[in-house]
Amino acid sequence: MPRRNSGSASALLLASFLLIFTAATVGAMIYKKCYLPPVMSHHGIGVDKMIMYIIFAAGFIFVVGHLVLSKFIVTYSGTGGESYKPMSHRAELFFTFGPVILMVAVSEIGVLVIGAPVWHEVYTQQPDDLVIEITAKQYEWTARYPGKDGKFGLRDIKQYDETENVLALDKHDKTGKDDIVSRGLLVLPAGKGVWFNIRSWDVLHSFNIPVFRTKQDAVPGIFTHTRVVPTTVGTAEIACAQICSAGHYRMKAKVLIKSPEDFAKWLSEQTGQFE
Amino acid sequence: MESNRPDSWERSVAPGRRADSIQTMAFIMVAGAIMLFTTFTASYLVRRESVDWAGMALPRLVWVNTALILLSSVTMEIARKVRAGGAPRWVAATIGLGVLFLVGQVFVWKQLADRGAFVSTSPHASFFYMLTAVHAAHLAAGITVLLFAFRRAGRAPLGVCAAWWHLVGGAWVWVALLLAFF
Amino acid sequence: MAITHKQGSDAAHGHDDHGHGVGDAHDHGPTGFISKYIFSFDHKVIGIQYLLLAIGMSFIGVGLSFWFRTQLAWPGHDVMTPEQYVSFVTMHGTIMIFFVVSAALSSGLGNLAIPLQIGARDMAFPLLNMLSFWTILPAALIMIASFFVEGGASGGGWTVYPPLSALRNTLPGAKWGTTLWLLAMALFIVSFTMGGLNYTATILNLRARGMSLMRMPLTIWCWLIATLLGLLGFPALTAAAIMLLLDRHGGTSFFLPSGLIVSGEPMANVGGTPLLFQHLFWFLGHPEVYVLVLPAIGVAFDVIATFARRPPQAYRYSVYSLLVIALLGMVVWGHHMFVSGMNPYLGKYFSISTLLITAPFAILGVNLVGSLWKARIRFTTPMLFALGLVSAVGTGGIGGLFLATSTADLHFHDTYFVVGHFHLMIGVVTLTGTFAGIYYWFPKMFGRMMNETLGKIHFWTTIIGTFAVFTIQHFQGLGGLTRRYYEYSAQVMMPAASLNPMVTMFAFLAGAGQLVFFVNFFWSALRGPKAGENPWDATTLEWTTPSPPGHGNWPGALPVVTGDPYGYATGPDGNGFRMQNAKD
Amino acid sequence: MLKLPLWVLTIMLGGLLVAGCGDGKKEGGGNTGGTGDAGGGGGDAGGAVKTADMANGATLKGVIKFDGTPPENKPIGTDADAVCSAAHPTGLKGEIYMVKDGKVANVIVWVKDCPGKYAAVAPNPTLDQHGCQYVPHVLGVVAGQEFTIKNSDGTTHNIHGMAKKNPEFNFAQTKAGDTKGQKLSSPEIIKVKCDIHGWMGAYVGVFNNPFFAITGEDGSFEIKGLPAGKYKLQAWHEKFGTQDIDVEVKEKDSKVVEFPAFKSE
Repeated sequence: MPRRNSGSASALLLASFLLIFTAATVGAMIYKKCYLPPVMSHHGIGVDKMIMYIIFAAGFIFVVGHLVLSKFIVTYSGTGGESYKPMSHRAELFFTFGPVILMVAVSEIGVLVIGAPVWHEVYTQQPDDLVIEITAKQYEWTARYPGKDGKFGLRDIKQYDETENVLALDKHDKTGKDDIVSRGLLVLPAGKGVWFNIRSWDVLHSFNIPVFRTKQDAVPGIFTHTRVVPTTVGTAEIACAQICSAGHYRMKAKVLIKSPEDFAKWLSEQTGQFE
Repeated sequence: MESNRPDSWERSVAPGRRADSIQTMAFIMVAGAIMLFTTFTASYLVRRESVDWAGMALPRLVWVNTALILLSSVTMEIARKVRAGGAPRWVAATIGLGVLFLVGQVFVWKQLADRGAFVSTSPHASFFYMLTAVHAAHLAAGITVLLFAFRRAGRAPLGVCAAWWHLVGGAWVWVALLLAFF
Repeated sequence: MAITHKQGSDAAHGHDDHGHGVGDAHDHGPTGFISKYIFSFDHKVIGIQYLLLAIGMSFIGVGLSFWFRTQLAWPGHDVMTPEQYVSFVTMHGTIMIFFVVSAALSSGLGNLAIPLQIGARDMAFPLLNMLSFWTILPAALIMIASFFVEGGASGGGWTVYPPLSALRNTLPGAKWGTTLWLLAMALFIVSFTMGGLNYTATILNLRARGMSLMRMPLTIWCWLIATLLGLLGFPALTAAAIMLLLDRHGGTSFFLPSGLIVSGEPMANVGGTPLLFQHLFWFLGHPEVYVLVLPAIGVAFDVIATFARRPPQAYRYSVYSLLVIALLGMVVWGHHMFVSGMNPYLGKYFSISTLLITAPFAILGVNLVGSLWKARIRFTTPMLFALGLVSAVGTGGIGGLFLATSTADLHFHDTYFVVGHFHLMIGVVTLTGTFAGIYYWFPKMFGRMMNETLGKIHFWTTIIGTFAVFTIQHFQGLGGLTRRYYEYSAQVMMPAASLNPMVTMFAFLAGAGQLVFFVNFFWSALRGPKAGENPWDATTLEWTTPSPPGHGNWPGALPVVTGDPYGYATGPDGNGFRMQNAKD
Repeated sequence: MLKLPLWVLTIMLGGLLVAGCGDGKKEGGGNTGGTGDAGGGGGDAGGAVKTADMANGATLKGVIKFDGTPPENKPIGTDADAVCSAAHPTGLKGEIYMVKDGKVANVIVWVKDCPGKYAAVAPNPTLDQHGCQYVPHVLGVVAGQEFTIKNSDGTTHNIHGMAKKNPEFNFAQTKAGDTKGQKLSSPEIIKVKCDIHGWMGAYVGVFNNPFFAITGEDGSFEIKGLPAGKYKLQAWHEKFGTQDIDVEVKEKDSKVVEFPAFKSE
C-alpha cells in the first residue's frame, strides 16, 4: 500500500535526533569510562560495581526503548499504512506484566545481590576498626583521634573556643587529655577499617569523600556513622555535600591516606589537645 | 459582580450534583485534616523520645472543655435528626457550645501562662499550645460554616457540617488524650 | 464551603432570577471587564490567568538560573556573591516548582481542560476557584518580595532543612528571607488546596452523563490522582512549616537539638530532631514529584492519541498503574534521605520499595511508546512535544534507578546526577507536557491556532537544549560533582566541572527557544488564524464546543457521553474518528 | 524566654504564622570570645560630635605588662586550604598571646567614661586578610568611621563580624584585591572571624571617641588629646580580660599611667 508520508521530514528529523542522543550518551559513557572518579576504598569498589550493573541494565532499556520509539516514529508516520486493530487481551497482558517482571527483576535483584552487602559493609562497625570522630561546623571539618588510651574524652560545651578548643573538649577529663584534634586534615591508614562518628555543631553538613564513595550527613544533636577501608596510599578531599549556607563550596578538608607504618608514625608525632 | 454569579449555570447541572460536590469536598477536607493531625501526632511521638521531655499536668478545665465539645457533637446530631436541613435551635446550641469551648481554651492558656508554662518553656508546652491552636482554627472554621447553616436553617447541607464538626470533636479528644497521657 | 453560603445568601436576598433549564444556561455571562477577565469565576479565564502567572514567574525563575549558570561556567568574574548564589539556587527551585510548573500544568491547564473534558459548565465551586488564583498571586508576590528584605531571599535550599532554615543567624544576615518563604508557601498550600478540592469535586461529581470513570480521558485521571496525592501530602508540609516557624520566631525546639553552637555562640535550644523535618518534608516532597509529573504524562497520552490517530495502548492498565504509583508514592519518601543519618535498615526498605515504582512507570512507558504502534502520526507541534516527553520520561526514569538504589546513592546523593535527574523529570517532562498542552488546547483558550513554524523552532531549541543540559549533568554527577557549589576547586571534581561552560551554553539555547514561544503565544492569541470547533480532529468533549467556548462552555445542552474518549481509527479505512458524544 | 501564649493564639487563629515578636536574642550564652563592653561612657548619644583638641588635650602613655609565663600560641593546621599552607611553608601559629619580654601586644587601652562623641582623628584603617591571617589582629575605629576590609589572598575569605549592638555582618570576598568599606555606629568590641578558615580571628573596637590606643609589640600605648577631667581607663585583652584604673588629667598634661600587669590564670 502506498504511504503518503506527509510527516516524513519531521519523522526522520525526530528519529535521527533520538538516535543521535542515544548514541551520544552511550558513546560519551564509553569514551570517558562512565566518568567515575578513581576509587580508593574497599566498599567504593562495590559501589562502582552496583553503578556499573545499573548502567548496563538501565542502559540496555534506554537504548532499546529509544530504538523502538525511533522505529515507530519513522514507520508509522503519515496517513496511510496498515490499519490499527486493538491489541488482543493476551498481548495487552504481556506488554503490561512483561515490563513489571523485567523491571522488578532487574532492579530488585541488583539491589539485593550487589547493593545490600555493600550497604551492610558501610554501616556495620567491625571490632578492630579505628574509630575517628568527625565534627563539622560552618565551614570546617575537624577530626578527633582517641589518642593512646583509645578513649574519647568528654565534651563541655562551656569550654568551646573557636580558636583554641573547637571541639569543646573538657580539659578536666583525663581520658580526653591525649585526644588528638586535627583541624582541616584527616589522616587515615591504608588497608585498615575506619569507623567514623560524625557530628555537627550547627547545621546539616555532609561528610563526602568522592574517591571513597562515602557520603554521610553530619546532623547536629546526633552521631551518624559510616565505615571506610581505604585501599591505596594517597590524598583525597572532604567536600561538604549538604548545603550549609554561603560558604558551603569552601567547606573542605584534606585527607591523607598513609601506609599503616606512616600512619602510626604520624599519630605518635601528634600531641594531645591538653598535653 | 452581580452578573458574575456562578449560580445560573451551576444549577443547570443535574440536580443533586451540587450537594454531591460539597460532600466530596467535605470528605477530602476531613481526610486532609486527619493527615494534618496524624502528622502532628507522629511528630509528637518522635519528639517525646528526647531526653529533655518533661510532661506537665494539664489544667482540669481541659476536661470540662472536652465535655463541652462532646456535648456539641450530640446537639449537632440532634439538629440533623430533628429536621432535614437542620433545626435552628439545635444548630444555635452547637454554635454556642463551640464558642464556649473556644473561650474555655483561652482560659486553659491563661491558666498555663499563670503557671509559667509558655510556648517555648518545654516541648510538651510547645505541642500543647500549637496543637490546641491548630485545633481551634479548625473549630473556628466549623463555627463559621455553622453560622451560615444557621442562616439557611432548614435548607443547609447539614450532613457535611456534621461530618466536619465530628471530625473537629474527634480530633480534640485525640489531641487531648495524646497531650494528657502520652 | 464558601460557595455554600454564596448560593445561600443569594437565595436569601431573592436574586434568584437565573432559574434556567439545561438548554439555555450559557448566556448571562459576566459583562464588565473586571468581572470577566480579572475577578473571573470562569475556569477558562482562571486557567489562562494561571498560565500568565507561570509565564511571568518563569522569567524570574529561569533568569535566576541563567545568572548562576553564568557564575558556574565562568567563575571569578564577580557575577554574583556566594550569598546570592545560595539564595538564587533556592529561589530558582521554589519558583520553578511551585509557581511555574505547578501553576502552569496542574493549575493552568487543569483549570482550562478539566470541565471541558468531562463536560461540565464550570468547576464545582467557581468562587473557590477564583480565590485559589487570588491566593497564589500574593504568594508569588511575597516570594519575590523576599529578595528585597535585609539579607536577601532564603538561601537554605528549596528543601529548607533545619537547622539552617530554623536559626536566623546561620545564613548571612537572613533574618526574614526564610520567614517570607514559609509565609508564601503557606499561601501556596491554601491556594493548592482550594484548587485541589475543586478538581476532585468537579471530576467526581460533575462529569457529563454517560462518562463513567473508565471513560474519562487519561489526562483527567492523572489530574485526579495527582490532586489527591497533593491534598493528602500537603498537610504534612503544613505541619512542618508551622513547627519551623515556631522554631524561628517562637523560641521552641521542635527541630533544634541540644548543644548547638552557631558561629561560636551556644544556642538555648534543647532536644529537637532535625531529621523529623526531613521526613515530614519528603512525605509531601516525593508525592509532589508525581503531582507535577503525572499531569504531563496525562497530556502526552491525550495528545499522542489524537495525533497518532489511534487509542492509547492498554488504557485500563495505564489507569491501574497510575493508582499503584499514587499508593507507592506515599510510602517511599525516605529515598531522599539515604545518607541523612536515617537508620540504614530503613534505607534498605525505602530502596526496595522505591524500585517497585519502576514497575508501574515501566507500564506507562511501554503504553506511551506502544500507542505509536500501527499509528498514522501527524507531526504537529504538540505531538512533537509529546514525543519528546516520552523520551524524557524514559531517560529520567532510568536515572531514577540509580538514585533509588541506596548503595549507588552513596555516590550520587547531592551531586549533579540528582540535579540532572529531577530536572529531566520535573523540568523537561513537565514543561514538554505543558507546551504540548498549550499548543494543543490553544484554540480553546483564544479561539486561534498557534504558529506551527515558530512552534517547531521552539520545540527543537527546547529539546536539544534541555536534553543536552541535563544529560551532561548526569555525567557530571557520575564524576562526583557536588551540587549547590558556587565554584569548584576540589581536584577530583575538576574533570566534571570543566563541562560547566558547555552546560551553560546549552541552557542559553533552551532559554532562547522560550522567547520564541513567548512571542508565538501572545502573537497567536491576538493574530493567529481562527480555529474551528475541532481543528485537530480530536474526539474528547472539549472539541464539541466552539473555540473558544463561551460562558458555560456549551451553547446548548451539555454533551452526553456515549463511548470511549479515544474513538480513533474507525471507519472502513481506519482514518475515521468518533466523537465521545457521537449518537450512533 | 518568651511569654507569648496570647500571641500564639492570635497568630494561629489568623492563620498568619509570622510575627516579628520574639527577637531571638539568647540570654547569656557565655561567649568565650570575650567581647568587651565598650560603653564609651556618658551615654548622651544624641549630642553633637565634638573635635578632640590635640594641642591642648592631655596625653596618656604607658606599657602593658604580663607577669609570669604566658600561654603559648598553638600551631595551626592549614591543610584544608592549599593557598594558606603555601603562604606559611614553615607552619602557622596563633596570634592570641603576643607577649614579648613580659610586654603584651594587641591590648586595647581606652577611656571608659568620657562623655560626648568625638570625631575620628586617625585616617580610616584597613583590616587586611593576608596569608590567611588578619592584619592587624586588633583594630580600633571611632563610631561611624569607615574602615576597609581587604582580601590579599588568592582564596575565599568570609568576614563574619559577631556584633551584638551593631548589625552582624557576614560576607565573602572571593579573590585577591576585593575590598569593602564597613561602618559601625555603636560602640563595642567585635570579634571578626572567617568561617572558612576557623583559625582566623580579629577584633575591631568601636569607640565614641578617638581616646583609645592599641599596644604595639613593645606593649606601649599612647592616648592623645584627652580633655581635662577624671576618667576610668581600661586595658582590654581578648584572653587575659580587663584591667581598670582611675586617672585624672589637666589640660596639656602628659602622664605615664601604670596598669597592673596581666597574670596567667
